[in-house]
Amino acid sequence: MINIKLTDQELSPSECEQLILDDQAGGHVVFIGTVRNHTSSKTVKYLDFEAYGPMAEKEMHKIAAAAKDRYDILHIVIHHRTGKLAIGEIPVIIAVSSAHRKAAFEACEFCIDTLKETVPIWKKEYFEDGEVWVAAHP
Amino acid sequence: MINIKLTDQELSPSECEQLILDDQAGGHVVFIGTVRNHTSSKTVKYLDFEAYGPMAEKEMHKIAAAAKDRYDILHIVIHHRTGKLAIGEIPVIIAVSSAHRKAAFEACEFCIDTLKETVPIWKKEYFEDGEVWVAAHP
Amino acid sequence: MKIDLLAFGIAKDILGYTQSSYMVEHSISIADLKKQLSNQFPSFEKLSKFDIAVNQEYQSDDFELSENDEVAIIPPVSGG
Amino acid sequence: MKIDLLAFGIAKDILGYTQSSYMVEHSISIADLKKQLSNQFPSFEKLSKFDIAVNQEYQSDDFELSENDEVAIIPPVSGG
Repeated sequence: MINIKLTDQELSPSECEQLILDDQAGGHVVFIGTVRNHTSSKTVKYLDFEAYGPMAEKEMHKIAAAAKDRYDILHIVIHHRTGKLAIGEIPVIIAVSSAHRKAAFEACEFCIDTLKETVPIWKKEYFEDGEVWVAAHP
Repeated sequence: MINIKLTDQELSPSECEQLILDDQAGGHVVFIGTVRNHTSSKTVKYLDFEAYGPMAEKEMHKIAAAAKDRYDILHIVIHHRTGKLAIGEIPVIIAVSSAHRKAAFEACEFCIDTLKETVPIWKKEYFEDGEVWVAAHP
Repeated sequence: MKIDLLAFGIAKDILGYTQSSYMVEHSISIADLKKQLSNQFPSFEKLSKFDIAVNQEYQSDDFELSENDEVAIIPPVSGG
Repeated sequence: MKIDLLAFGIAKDILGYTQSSYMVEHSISIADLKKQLSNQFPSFEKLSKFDIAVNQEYQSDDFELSENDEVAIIPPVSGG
């Protein structure tokens, strides 16, 4: 099962964990990304995530499908949030279940690594003294 | 922070996730083990986990300390349950937070791999027609 | 011919809009569109890179655009 | 001398008890204790392996036991 969600509502780790449950699964690996309070030495006040919605959902689906092709996994959930997020809030959750745990670890890491390279979502960091689109400039 | 628990009560992924939260963390990786409904071709009815309690807690603590030495992580939680567990129930949760996600993935996998090798806990599988101590015989 | 140009992240700030009709020559390649945009808006050259998606799929430099394509400027992504 | 012998998992089934006083010669090594147990209970030889923990720490074959040590028989673990 593949479950993809792009939403401006709060993400729920419990919801993602429920979605991947399977009596045949022995391993469940969950990655929860949270907003850190600093980038290099600057203090971050909050972040704003913008997405090219329809394409972002397609790319998230492609990543999940690629993971199911490459690894022996049962279910995979990729949820990403958009909009303004405070420190500690969750922009992304990836949850994977498999019969044997190694595949779930590998697939989960593959998904978050690939998501950060290909999914058209952009994050702007707001500091006390300004703001910046992350990764835009060399 | 290291948090170790060996208990005969239900384990809670949410509790473990709360324990590793940190404003400096960007990556949280959670491994949730569940009881599978089959081993090779046999149908499992339920499992019973027995632990050498004081030593199991010491070994779990050693694993967490070794993970903190080897990987750049912030917090680590290892909870293990004992007693009778039904299919789908959770015998083990490992949760790790880190500033950068790769360390959390590596540490989490290191912990579950090592736990299965060194922590004195034993599982008996109950089938329709008998029972067996897992891994006892070649 | 007319394409539907979308801009996100810093590209939206550079262009000053999110979505607009944009006139290009017939069957223009993505390489040429990128050149045209960089000439018109030199800020694009200061980015780490930028990609182009056509009808919500990444396309490479030799891909040729068609009338009414949905063409999105994709600056370096930073989701997750 | 007397040691406190603990048995878990299948070792408990083989010995028929979880905890008992057990007499061994003075300063016996773990290697010799394992031999003695295997002679007395041949089922131990059928296991994949078994380790010995002394006072809740794994110890190797050349470790020598002392009076009143807590000595646990650790058959192949299968937690997680």
